Amino acid sequence: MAVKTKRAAATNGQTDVSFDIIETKSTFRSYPGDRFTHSDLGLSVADIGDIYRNMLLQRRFEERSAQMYGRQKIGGFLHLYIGQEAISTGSVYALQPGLDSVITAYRDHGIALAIGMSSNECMAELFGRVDGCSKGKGGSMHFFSKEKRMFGGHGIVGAHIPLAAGIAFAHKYRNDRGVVFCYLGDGAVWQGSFHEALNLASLYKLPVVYVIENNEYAMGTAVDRAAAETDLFKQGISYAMPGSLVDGMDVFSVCQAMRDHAALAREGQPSLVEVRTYRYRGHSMSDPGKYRTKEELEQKKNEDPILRLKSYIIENDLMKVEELDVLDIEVKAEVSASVTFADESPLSPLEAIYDDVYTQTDFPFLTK
Amino acid sequence: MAVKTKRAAATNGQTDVSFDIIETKSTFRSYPGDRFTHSDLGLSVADIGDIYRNMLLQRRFEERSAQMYGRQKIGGFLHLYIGQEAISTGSVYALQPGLDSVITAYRDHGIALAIGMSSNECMAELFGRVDGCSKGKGGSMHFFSKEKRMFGGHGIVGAHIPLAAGIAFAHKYRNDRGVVFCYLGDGAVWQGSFHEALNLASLYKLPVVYVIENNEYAMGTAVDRAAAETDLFKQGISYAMPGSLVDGMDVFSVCQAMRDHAALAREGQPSLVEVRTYRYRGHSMSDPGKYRTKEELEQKKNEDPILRLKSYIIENDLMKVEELDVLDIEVKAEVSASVTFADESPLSPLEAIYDDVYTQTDFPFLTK
Amino acid sequence: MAELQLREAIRAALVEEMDRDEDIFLMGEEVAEYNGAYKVSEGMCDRYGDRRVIDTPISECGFAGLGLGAAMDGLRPVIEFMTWNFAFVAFDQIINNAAKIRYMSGGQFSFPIVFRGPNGAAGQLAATHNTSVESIYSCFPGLKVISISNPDDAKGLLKSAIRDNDPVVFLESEFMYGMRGEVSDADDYIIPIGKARIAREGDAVTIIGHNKSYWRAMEAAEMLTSDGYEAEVIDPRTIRPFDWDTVITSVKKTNRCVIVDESNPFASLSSEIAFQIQSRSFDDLDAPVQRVTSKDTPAPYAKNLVEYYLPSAEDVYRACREVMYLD
Amino acid sequence: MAELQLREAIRAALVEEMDRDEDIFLMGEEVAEYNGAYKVSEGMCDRYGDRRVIDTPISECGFAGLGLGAAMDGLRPVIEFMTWNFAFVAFDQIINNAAKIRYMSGGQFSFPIVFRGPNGAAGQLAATHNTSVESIYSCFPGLKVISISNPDDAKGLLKSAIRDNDPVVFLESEFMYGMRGEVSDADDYIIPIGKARIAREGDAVTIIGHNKSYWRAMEAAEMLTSDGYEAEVIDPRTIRPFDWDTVITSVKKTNRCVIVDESNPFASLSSEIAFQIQSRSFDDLDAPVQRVTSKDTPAPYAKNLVEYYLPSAEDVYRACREVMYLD
Ligand SMILES: Cc1ncc(C[n+]2csc(CCOP(=O)(O)OP(=O)(O)O)c2C)c(N)n1
Ligand SMILES: Cc1ncc(C[n+]2csc(CCOP(=O)(O)OP(=O)(O)O)c2C)c(N)n1
Ligand SMILES: [Mg+2]
Ligand SMILES: [Mg+2]
Repeated sequence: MAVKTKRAAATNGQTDVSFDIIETKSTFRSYPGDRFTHSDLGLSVADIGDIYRNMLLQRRFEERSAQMYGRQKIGGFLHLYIGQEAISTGSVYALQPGLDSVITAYRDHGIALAIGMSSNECMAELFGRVDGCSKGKGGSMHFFSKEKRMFGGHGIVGAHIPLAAGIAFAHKYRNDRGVVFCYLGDGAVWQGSFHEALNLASLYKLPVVYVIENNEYAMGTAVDRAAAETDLFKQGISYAMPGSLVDGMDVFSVCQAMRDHAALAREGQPSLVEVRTYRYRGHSMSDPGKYRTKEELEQKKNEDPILRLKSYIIENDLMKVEELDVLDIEVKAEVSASVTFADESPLSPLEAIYDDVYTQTDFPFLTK
Repeated sequence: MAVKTKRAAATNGQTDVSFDIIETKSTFRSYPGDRFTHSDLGLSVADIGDIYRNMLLQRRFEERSAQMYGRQKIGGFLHLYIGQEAISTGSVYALQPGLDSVITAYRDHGIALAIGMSSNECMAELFGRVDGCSKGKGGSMHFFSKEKRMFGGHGIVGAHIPLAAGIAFAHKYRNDRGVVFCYLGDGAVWQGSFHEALNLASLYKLPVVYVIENNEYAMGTAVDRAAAETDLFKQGISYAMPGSLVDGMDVFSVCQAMRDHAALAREGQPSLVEVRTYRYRGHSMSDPGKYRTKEELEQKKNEDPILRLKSYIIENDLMKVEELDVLDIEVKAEVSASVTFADESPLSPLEAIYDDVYTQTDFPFLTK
Repeated sequence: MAELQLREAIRAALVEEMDRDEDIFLMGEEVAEYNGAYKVSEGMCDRYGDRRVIDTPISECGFAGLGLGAAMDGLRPVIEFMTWNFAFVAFDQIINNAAKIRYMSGGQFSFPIVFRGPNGAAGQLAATHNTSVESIYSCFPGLKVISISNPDDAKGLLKSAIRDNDPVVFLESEFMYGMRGEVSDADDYIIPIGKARIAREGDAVTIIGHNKSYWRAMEAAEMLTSDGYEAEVIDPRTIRPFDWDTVITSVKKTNRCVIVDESNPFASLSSEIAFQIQSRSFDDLDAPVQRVTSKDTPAPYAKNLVEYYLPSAEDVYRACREVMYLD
Repeated sequence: MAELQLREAIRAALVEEMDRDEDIFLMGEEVAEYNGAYKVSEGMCDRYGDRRVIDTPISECGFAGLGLGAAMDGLRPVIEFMTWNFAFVAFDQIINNAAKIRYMSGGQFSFPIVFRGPNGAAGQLAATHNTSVESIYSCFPGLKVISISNPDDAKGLLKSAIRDNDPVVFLESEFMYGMRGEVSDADDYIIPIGKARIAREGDAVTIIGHNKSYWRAMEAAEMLTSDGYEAEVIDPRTIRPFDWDTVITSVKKTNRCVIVDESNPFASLSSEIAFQIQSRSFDDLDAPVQRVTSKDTPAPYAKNLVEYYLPSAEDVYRACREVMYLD
């Protein structure tokens, strides 16, 4: 960032005095929508099918879990990702499966399914069953998969941001060239943990990309009611971190941006990406959403990342409508099967309450 | 801050694609040393004498307390402010006594004496006596004066930064046009509380000026070993806060800058000031200071704010050397008297341990 | 007497006090435009405007500290934590600033502030969203801690807490916000801090329970009645300072005591009560003091495990029979 | 046996473990170039370089969380807090992440991490710099808590803590860093977590004390010897899990117990020990369990008040005589 100094005149109470003016300039990248084609990204038609299917899977999985929540098969909070699927899928397409790591907040179904966790283990978790990805101990907010390097699912806003720096630290320490994508909400930027973690990541040159999923609201609080500076990508300036602004309704834009940022991270340069997106549902199941207008919601629905990709596929003659319909049917079947699977998965035995607290298996718990 | 967008070409793995470039510009003020004269600031010769005397009082008070620490009259930590006196005195000259408020960290003797707390109550506090400004309950790190609107003296790094926002909130709530100066070290910037408080201050338009006393080190850690971005004034960008960089070895520069920022605050615009200074002593009494070279220290001593003001006074024929010597004698006498006062002040009775925990006077403490 | 929901009783206390004293303001996440995550503050932003009912970003450390600064300078903030689980990011502010600055300033500055919000179990929300914090905050001299179990106490005690000149940790409950109960409509209804309530008299066993656990205590007492025994049930209401006299007097009568507390057991309120009872009425005890707490594990998500995790009325009943040597 | 300072014993444990296992690293404020605020890590940066001995900014929440993330992915961090007082800004990381994520992930991720640093009173530093945290962290299932009183235990237990696959809160003492003591030079000297040490046998009274309080317990025992009584002194060493068997066996022999703990009294370790003793050996107690703690106030600055604030050997001695019905 360049610093220029020049003389300026100003007035104070007493007399004319002059201070200098320091000008600083920062540059960021913007990845707008409709800019990148699949061939720009080197994606094959098969890839496009996968991407479409993956986004659809998240959508249908969540629609179904909302239904199951209504039937009280699922308890606690259920935060739906619907509308944001281009981010999970687009970014997962930019990482190296098995090597790279992801971590997110409580709105975690999308990332989990994108990174390859099965609908079965995810739905069983929502049902609180032993076959759940967290054995029914975590629920909706706490999906984990060590195998997929999905480090959770975290319910305390901002608390996972330093963890991401630590996972990146481990990648660097082992020198395995892996990188971490850490997703967080626009609301999480205002936790102190964000500030501390980003400074540490930059100071230690950790291979991490922080991705702010700016869906315009934190519960009922619009970004401009929480953020003194609403261009969240500018937060990077405080940490000498490169930053980008991305259209989160276009899966190609997300994918391109995340590839570029993953490459930076692999070279030891952490960075910050603000992805502008929208959540179509309430914050959680109990939110009536009075803080926004119907018009706003309807307008945003026109940008639906799945419909948008569908139009792109059709317009560019990549696949036929019937082929897409087949995918839809497949996905629905997969989700239905996951409901059956979850429903048939056993409850944990009660003594299992004492498992998984410690690795030590004979830990002496207090019993009274 | 202006945002410009332009098209740029870039290369990724597959093919040429283009993202846009967003350029942002920020401007800050710089208040260099030797720029402002006392008449620029509208200061009379009497004012200059006061300013000189005040800085000298801090210096001599601390030299004497270091001595008393050696004689074990003072316990705990003792963090000396020596070298930074232009900040306390210069900024206090920019505020309205009785209306405006100050709050700082544990290196608090300077601000306390600058704002008009007596040497007696300060020395007695160091001695742990009933006549201490905190009745001997706080010690060196915890000087308080409700009367002077000095809100402490705080030992947990960063913890007072949100308090300052709250005091400013109270000024605004009461609409009394008072402002708060909140001093913090370069090391405190990396506490999450800084980030949260500055965003809140800016969001609510609170009348507060955050003053980073950048003395180059946090204990043994140089700024560039703690801060990914070492221009600390740029932190303001994240909070849409105006910022300035000030030469903290020139009391006039500090005073001018703080007047300008106090004026901003009084109009409801919080801001951030980075003052570059230096601490001549160790972090606390036990610090051998191996992290810096003798040369660095010597060089910095040439910038001594008190000597600098002295030269200015002499060069500009404002006062005679003899007049300054009289001040020196007065100040020494005042400090000596404070030692006698402190030494003669009684110890607290042991039962006083239960006082001041609660306002409620009959609070039932556990006794076993 | 009016029948109010717990949330309405809390709101009534807030409104009465804010009407009375212009220095009181309410601040927290979603308290204003959203009308409160749990609708405690419904309508209050309309009534007082955004000067006195203030939404915050998700910056608990920041706004807890802001409230403390405002209190230091004489305002009377009520800070809502959406739940007490989220206050751990503000822990330093509460422990090192709220509880200690008055002392360190030699009594110059005080903190007429209330931190309030729901505490403890809230169902299938898993480990990070189910912590009971009463024991932790009660450790710290400088704080007062109140935990309420019904609308009447909620109103009377919150009004006291707001008027108190010391920092108060005020613990509510997600599960109980919708619970209805009679609330005194006496003018300016105040319940003093530090006084337990004997909810039910009896001589067979003393059961102590606060917040949700109070209801488990009452249910167990009912079960004992069917067995022909009358339990004395005490709701401490204030955790710090604790009303030892009421408890000790009761134990001297019943000679046995069961404590119900949703906290994890180790070094918790129940430990302290047991310490005090054995210390103050050693010769009166016919059986060891017993406790019924949550399991000594984090809270699980699965429904069956959550039910097993929490103290049940059955558990309390069994513990009572045990200290009564009935089984 | 070599005579080492406590800080040297801790360093020896760190060095032996870091030599053995490349996955271990040390991180904290001033641990590297400055050689440690209290010189515990002196020379370690020279030995291991800044890849493994890492200075941090004053960002406890950030670097505690960074350590936890690294531990989740298999590294074995040792995180130094300059003192435990400063860990309150990282409280959420320790409580909600270290203690609970393993559980919430169904056991997939574990946290082989040690958080260490000095705890409790450190002289005239006033209220914010003198907090004893053992009771607070011990509340939370998912954590282990160790508090050491001498160089030998420091070495043996820190080595165990570093090898343990669960998160350990390891509590040292500013006041004791310079204290010398014999340290076993057995190859790979390990003391198991969860085992108390009977420091002195006796039948007159059981005195329990850890960290600095252990020394007050020993001094009081000496005073009792002059009176012709032999106290049994137990250093629990591990606070969570606590070695109840050793304590209960002792109390069954002595029939009385005094606990010394520098913490504030309410809902503290001493409360829990009293609960357990009355629960497990009710009929063996000849007197109420007594405790000697810091006063129920914040810590003052003035020297005379600090001395009055902390538990003294005299206080312990008097409490022993009281439970022995000698006065
Ligand atoms: C520390 C903390 N404070 C408050 C909450 C309650 N809470 C849960 S989600 C949420 C909003 C978060 O918004 P954002 O970060 O934008 O994520 P989004 O829900 O939009 O995905 C809040 C306030 C919490 N879980 N943790
Ligand atoms: C939260 C917290 N962490 C660590 C410390 C220990 N500590 C006291 S002062 C200090 C250095 C602060 O440096 P800086 O903010 O630059 O202020 P300066 O000492 O230079 O005035 C540290 C690490 C503390 N008091 N609080
Ligand atoms: Mg959001
Ligand atoms: Mg500094």
